[in-house]
Amino acid sequence: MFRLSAQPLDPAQLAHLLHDPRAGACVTFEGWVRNRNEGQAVQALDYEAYAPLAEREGERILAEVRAKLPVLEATCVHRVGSLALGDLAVWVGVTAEHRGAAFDACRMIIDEVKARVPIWKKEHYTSGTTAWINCATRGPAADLSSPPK
Amino acid sequence: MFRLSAQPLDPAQLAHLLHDPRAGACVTFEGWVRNRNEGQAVQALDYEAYAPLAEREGERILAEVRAKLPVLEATCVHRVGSLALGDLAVWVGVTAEHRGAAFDACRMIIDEVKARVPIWKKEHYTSGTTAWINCATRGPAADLSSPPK
Amino acid sequence: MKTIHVQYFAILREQRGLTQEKIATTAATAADFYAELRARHNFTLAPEHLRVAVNEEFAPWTTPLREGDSLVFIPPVAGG
Amino acid sequence: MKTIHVQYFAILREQRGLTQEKIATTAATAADFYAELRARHNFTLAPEHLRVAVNEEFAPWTTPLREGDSLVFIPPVAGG
Repeated sequence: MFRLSAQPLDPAQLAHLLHDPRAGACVTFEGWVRNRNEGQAVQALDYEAYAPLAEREGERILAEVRAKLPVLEATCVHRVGSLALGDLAVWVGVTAEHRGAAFDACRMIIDEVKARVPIWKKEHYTSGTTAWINCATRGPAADLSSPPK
Repeated sequence: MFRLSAQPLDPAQLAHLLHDPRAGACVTFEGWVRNRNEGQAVQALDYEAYAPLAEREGERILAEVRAKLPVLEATCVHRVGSLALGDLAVWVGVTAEHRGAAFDACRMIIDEVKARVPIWKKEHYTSGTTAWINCATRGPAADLSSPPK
Repeated sequence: MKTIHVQYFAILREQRGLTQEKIATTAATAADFYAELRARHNFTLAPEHLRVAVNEEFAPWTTPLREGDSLVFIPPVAGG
Repeated sequence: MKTIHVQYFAILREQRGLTQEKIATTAATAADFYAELRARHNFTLAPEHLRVAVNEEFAPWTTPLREGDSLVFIPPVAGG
């Protein structure tokens, strides 16, 4: 299951959904809002998604991973909205009989989600500037799109 | 921190210890007691450890991983005692600025713990037999050491 | 002349100052349509940095536009 | 003659029927001592499948035994 959530994520609750008597391994990935990115001090961030396509693309990623690797369950939930430092931005959980497939699948899911799912991140820096990650154009254009507040 | 626990593990509580404002990634591994192993139906199992050496070797593994990879925190807790199906046998949690190091470190820790730390597992099968994993000798000797009950 | 529904996200939403609009256009393809919008609104992102979705599914830039299509231009993503 | 403290774990504990004991031995090394115990108690595990710990630390099989040493023979581990 892939879904977007406007509410804070609860890892314990999400992990419960993965329980399976055949599972010997559960690997989870949590992406947290950290206080620095590429040398800038981060204060907060916003995630925005094109929900119908994000959910469809997310489900496709999970289906691809399940087709490639012997996993039992695979789930990914991504936050949207305004997040503070330390908040959980994305949670991925995978169960499998054996740990190799669980590690590989978990990593493949987060890599693909970051590369393909239409979700965007705007960072707010302590300097007062902001930036849409991966959308910066060269030189002053980036500043035009995100004036100091 | 590496430790042994005779009490059930609480992943949410363990994960809390890993929070760090610099961390962008948290990868956890949970090893669960599964209902089959190598074709046999498992009913329960016992873990036994040589505690002083297990804890020392576990700490050495964590130190080695921290020396090799840019991780922020790395923790492993292993259950000892009698476990039922679905119980959490081992928990590994790693935080890092970036996910690559967190995944690699988490996997390295569980691989090394399984290979080096003096902890032993006895499986109880629904057939009534038992086995110390990795200690089977050829032919009837294995049965001599674990008669049907 | 076709009427196209456009939704804007992220940097495009901010640069347009709108989340969505209906536009009458003579553009033949999704690529032509983005070129038209980019010229009008000074979008900073070149099309080679975008993908396009037509009717809630990724589509080639060469997709011909039909009356009532719903388009979204997808800036570089940054989930996780 | 030295007195050695031995702790048994896992399959060795079951085969010996004890968790620990003090043994007086003339064995010169850890390897000699395991050979002596194996012959006495019919331990199934050959020494090449074991490691040995002397005074709570892994040690070579060639380690000379000293009065009062604490030994543990480590069957193949199976954590996780």
